[in-house]
Amino acid sequence: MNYRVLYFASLRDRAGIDAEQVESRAGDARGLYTELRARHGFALGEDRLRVAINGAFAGWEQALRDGDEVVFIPPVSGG
Amino acid sequence: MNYRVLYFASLRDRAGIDAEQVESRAGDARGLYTELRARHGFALGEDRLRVAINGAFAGWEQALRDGDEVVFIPPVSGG
Amino acid sequence: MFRLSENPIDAATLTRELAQAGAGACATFEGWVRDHNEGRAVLRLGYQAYAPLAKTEGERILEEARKKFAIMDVRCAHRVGTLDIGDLAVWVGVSAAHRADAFDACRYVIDEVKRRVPIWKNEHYADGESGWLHPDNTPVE
Amino acid sequence: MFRLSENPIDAATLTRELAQAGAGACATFEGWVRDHNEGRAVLRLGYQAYAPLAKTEGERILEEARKKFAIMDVRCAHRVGTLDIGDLAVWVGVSAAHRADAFDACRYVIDEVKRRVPIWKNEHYADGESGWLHPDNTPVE
Repeated sequence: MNYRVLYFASLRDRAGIDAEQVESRAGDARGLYTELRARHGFALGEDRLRVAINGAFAGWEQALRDGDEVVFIPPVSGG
Repeated sequence: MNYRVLYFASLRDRAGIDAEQVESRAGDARGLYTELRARHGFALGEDRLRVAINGAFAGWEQALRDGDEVVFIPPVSGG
Repeated sequence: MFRLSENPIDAATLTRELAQAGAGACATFEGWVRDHNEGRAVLRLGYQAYAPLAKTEGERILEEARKKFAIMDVRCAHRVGTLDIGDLAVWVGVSAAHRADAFDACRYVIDEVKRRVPIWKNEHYADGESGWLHPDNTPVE
Repeated sequence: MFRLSENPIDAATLTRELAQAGAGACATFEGWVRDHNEGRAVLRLGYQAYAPLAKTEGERILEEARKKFAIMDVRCAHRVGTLDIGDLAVWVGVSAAHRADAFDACRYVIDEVKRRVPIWKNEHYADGESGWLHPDNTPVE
């Protein structure tokens, strides 16, 4: 399936890109992050991240659909 | 002795004046207020008031000196 | 710095005066004239102050706030005279490295100002009456 | 109303938008860019936001504040992009009939915004390094 993945903060720095289209067999965010972490060498583990799917917070095991926008949310630091 | 007395809020309304020079034998604020309450018909008792002498909070029994400025402070309501 | 003001308070300018390079947080409080109190319609307010003692007591409160909380600056301005609905009656501003101190100090100052500073609010009601108020906004008599 | 802004936040205008005839109290919080953090000299900041989710989560926090506290209005604005020392990074304002609710709601909103809204602060240090921060201002890695 094809996903749109956006990167922010330290994930963006490590990946070197703001966003990418990802062709993947992963059916949920957990599987997708495992793949992307291996590819980009992300330091942050899943326990440090939250997941958003199509602009809303979601669970790591929520089934992904083709075309979904997936964002891994590092620890926030606004304010 | 001669005192300068300033009035504020409901005391000012009742006395009908902002301030007055008072010739009195009272040696402290308690005695002075008793006189002035009788003269102006103030509704507020001493338990509802604080005293200031020459611009600083003071006790009801502090000895007054000739020329002192005495103010009886009604319950405040700034803010 | 505690100020009594016959003229409108300029909150934006006062806030800028709190700025310091090490300050990360600024908490402010504004007291506005409400159109009602204790169920009565209010048209306008008059504030009287015993100015010398109000300034002394106001400064004392700011000094207490500086001692109690880790803050960088604290200021307060209070209007006197006649005010209309919506007018800014009192302003408190605090700058600090961190927000908890800024909030705590701001609240301390407004609470103590309302409790201790010799300023009196006279409400003019829609029914033509007026009255002096206690700190809890109930009538004096 | 929760806003992300590429341009400087106008706190005075935002405060005026909170005004209502029944509002007697207004509490605001401003977060300013500090010149240091955790002992390191800071030159400037960059804020990134995941804008759609930041707005949704920001609005959710304001709605929670309206439910939890007796307030009349609540607004928040957060800068994104590059900021210099002293710049206004985040503004929260609350109007209410009484001050306790205004203070409590203001504090609730800034605490939750810092904890939950997907915005990230990148500090640029005097030594040439930069780093992404946690909500407690410690480095991410």
